[in-house]
Amino acid sequence: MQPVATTFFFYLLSGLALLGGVLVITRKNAVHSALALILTLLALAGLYLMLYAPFVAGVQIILYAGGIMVLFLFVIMLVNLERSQKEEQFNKQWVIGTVAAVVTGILFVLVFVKSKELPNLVREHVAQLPEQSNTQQIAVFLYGNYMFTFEIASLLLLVAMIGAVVMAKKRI
Amino acid sequence: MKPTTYISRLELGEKDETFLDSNELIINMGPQHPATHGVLRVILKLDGEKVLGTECVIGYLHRGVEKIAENRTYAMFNPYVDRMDYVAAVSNGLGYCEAVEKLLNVEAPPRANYIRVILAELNRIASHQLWLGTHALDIGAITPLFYTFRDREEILKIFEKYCGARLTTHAFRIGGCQYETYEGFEKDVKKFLNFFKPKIDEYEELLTTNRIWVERTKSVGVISGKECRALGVTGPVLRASGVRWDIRKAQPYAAYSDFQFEIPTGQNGDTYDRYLVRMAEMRQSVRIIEQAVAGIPEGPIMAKIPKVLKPPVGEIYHSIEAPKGELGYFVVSDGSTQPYRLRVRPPSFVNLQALDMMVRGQLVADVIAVIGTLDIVLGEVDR
Amino acid sequence: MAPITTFHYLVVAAALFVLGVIGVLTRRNVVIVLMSIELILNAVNLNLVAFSRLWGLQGQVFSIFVITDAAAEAAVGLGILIAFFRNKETVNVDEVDLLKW
Amino acid sequence: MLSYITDYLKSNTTPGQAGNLFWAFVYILLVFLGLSIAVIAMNWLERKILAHMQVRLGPMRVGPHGLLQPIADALKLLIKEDIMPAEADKAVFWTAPLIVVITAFTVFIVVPFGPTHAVTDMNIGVLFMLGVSSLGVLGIVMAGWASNSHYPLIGALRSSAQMVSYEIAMGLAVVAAILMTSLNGMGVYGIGGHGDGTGTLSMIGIVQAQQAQHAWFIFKFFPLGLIAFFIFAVAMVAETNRAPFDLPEAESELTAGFHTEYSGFRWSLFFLAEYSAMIAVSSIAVTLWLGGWLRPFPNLLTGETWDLIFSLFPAATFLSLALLAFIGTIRMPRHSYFRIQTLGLGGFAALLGLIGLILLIAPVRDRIQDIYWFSIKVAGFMYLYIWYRGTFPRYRFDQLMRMGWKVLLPMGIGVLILTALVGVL
Repeated sequence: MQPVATTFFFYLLSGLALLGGVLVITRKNAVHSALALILTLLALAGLYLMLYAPFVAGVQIILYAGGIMVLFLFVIMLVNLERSQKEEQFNKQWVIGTVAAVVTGILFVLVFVKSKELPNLVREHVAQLPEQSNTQQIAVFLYGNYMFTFEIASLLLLVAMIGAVVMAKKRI
Repeated sequence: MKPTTYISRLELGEKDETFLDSNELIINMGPQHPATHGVLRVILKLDGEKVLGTECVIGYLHRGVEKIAENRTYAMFNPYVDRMDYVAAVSNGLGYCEAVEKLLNVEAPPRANYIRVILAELNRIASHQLWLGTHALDIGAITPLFYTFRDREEILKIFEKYCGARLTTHAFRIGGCQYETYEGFEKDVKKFLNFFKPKIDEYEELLTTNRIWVERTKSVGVISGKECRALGVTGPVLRASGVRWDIRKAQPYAAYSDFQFEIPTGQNGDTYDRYLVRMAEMRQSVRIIEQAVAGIPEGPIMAKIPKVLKPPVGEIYHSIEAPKGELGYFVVSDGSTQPYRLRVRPPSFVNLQALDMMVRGQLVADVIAVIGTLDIVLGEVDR
Repeated sequence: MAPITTFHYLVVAAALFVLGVIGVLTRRNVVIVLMSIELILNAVNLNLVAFSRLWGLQGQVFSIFVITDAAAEAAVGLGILIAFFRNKETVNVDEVDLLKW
Repeated sequence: MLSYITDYLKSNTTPGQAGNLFWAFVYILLVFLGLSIAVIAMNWLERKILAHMQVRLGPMRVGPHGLLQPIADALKLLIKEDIMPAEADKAVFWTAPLIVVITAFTVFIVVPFGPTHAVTDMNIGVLFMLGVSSLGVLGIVMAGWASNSHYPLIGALRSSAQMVSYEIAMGLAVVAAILMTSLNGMGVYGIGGHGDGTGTLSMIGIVQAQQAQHAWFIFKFFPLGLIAFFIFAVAMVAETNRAPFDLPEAESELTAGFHTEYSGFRWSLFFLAEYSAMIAVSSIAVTLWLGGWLRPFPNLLTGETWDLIFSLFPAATFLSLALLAFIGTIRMPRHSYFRIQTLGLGGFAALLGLIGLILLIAPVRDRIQDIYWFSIKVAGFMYLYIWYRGTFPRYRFDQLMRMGWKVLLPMGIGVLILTALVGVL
């Protein structure tokens, strides 16, 4: 299946993603920030679909938007943030921080532009990506080449789970 | 004048430092709420879903029944008592009539007493049916409500045929009954009993072994017999806690001494036991009515009492076993045609006091179950 | 309009990354700082997936690991946040200046 | 242009796969329309069936046997005053119902009503459905939070905790079913034609695997398929917040849960979303375990005659419904009060009969058959939903969590491991 109107959807989705990103870091209310982040995540899922990565897009939706963000919203509702809304939102070094971040971004773009691979990036040298069996291929990678990494990741999740329970529980 | 807002003592209380403060919610359940059976307002202090404390705010249905009594003659006040526990109006009337009869030192004739027993027990069944339907509805089973209302209709039809009213019946008069039983009364009652006996099994089939029902009611709202006695809780709530106390047996009134019946009791004092006790009580009521219909004597239905009631100076306390518990009337007479003071001991009001003890530390959903199982009627709580 | 190439995706990813870094460096609210970290991780993911378009599926596989990591990070971070809030009644990062309290 | 439209009819893929935008839009519109009608019909049926379970009649006044009641309700909801609490978070309050409704409808993109009757066939079909339907919880949380009131907030917290917990058990059951697409009990069996032993996540692929393996997955590796189906069937009721898991909107506890503060049109969006979510999860269950669009015994009872007999079912259903409506018309009281009602019911009978007759035409018959079998299976689930509501009391929150985490989750893991073992051995 060939994606249609690629240019339009790319600009739409990346615009939404960036808009969401800006809202995340500027909103006073944490719930609004979280909702903006969800917008970004969904837009990114759309971009993944356009990049022939349907499985990653699905995981993005089900895990990020459906799981992690619900956790965020849950915690925001649990801790009462009304007081923090009235306080100063940005710390004292916000000018330096912003400048440093922007400089990093410019550096990145410069690296892309100056690199010898740029013609490659622009010319769209496309690898043979099996679109119809994307999930199957990823599965083969996950349970083949990256078996050990996969196990480590599951261990990491276990550790994180125990850690979260230990820290969030009132009394153990 | 500035309207004053009610501040609950729960809001004034010290904050518990061990909890996240945001976890503590004060929520108002009622006075407009689907599960508070009228206009009860319960202020709940919650930690997440757990109940830390409750406070009942009552009085939204207060009509000053006791004060009204002081300005009415004894006979005129009789219909007012029906408006207290409006789902068990017959029992209310029975208690009042007997109290005044005691004060006057007259006794209702045996036939009147039998009619009284039949109607009062029918009313007990009706009241329990209403309780079952609404209780199940609160816990989330919506179907039993319609079944019980279908069957309760038959009782109300008998009431209507007997005295012309379905709910606030005003069935009895001081000194006996005003109406002789209508043609075919016994037949109607017998027909109802035969119709109703399998229906109890139907209700039980829906609920008694239903796993969700059992899980929702077992060890919910536990109260021990000792605590019941300390609070003055009576009726099925007390009996479910294992205390064998039923005024029909302990101090028989009307014609109850003539009948064979048992007092169903529970052991655990939880919501499930209260459910079982009330179901058993319905069966016992059927038994009593059967005996009463079979042995109803002939004779007058009204004792000889003066046209104008002027009880001698004195005071009397008389209580009966209403469907919800001990319903008592304390009447003080100064020798005039009107009571000097009349005080009602409403079972719902007293039983409601147990709510806080029963739900503390349990979940919000249990508050609903416990309010249902206490079987309160706000008309009686507020009077 | 010019056709969309991998370069475009990289620029979007860089912009998202910068937004995330700004959020981490300037905001005081821990929740929003955590969300900014999620932004950064997402920017990385976009990069990985965009490159996987050029050089094969490994990028997508790696991005799945990044998502797993983000889940673990969010769980632990929010756990710390709740513990912190319970003790200090605040969610501001610049008030976390003691190792023990 | 015309060839662009007509060419698709000869292809045998879904419009999404064929890349045909026109037909994709047509299919989306059809699905949307069909779903709206299904929700309206479901509204009427639920009230009628529940009423008859509860010894009453249900709606009888608006139209013959209350047939027009849902339309009257919809009109009422549309013209009601739209109330927004003063302290509510306006933007979030406004978007929450939209999110709920959009997610509930979006999942139908991949639902296969037939081998070609789907908007598109995605490589990640099931994952997409689960993912998008899990986004609905965001709308619920937003609604509860934005109302700025205690009951909705508790309802939203309950709902999100419940949906997140049951999603895990649900996911495990789904994985067990997906595992079956690659296993045939006698070693590894590749469905995608890759020969590498992989299964498929695509909704159409799953149904085709059931056809190829000559068994609905509910009967596969008996009783493993059945247990997985059972887990899903329980979890899906919890996922859609229906009785006996309707705690987030437990009327007797939280008045109406997360949509307490909503009224009018916005409320009706929640209502719409609830019912279409019910249909969505039922379609997942049908696709994964009950053979999707496959007619009964597709491999056993083959041949021209059986094909003909099974393809006559849709017409027969509609004709018998028409007959029922016709009998109802005849039995209507002969009184001038009832004249319009009688006419209306007669007209309805005629409409049903007409649909039945259209379904008798051979080309239509063959195309509709798949959709019919799919819908009948989904309708069975819808009846179960109503039945549950009429029979069960409501669970308490801790019992709900215990059920999700301590019963369904271990069962799901067990089924998954056993399926893998049985499949490989």
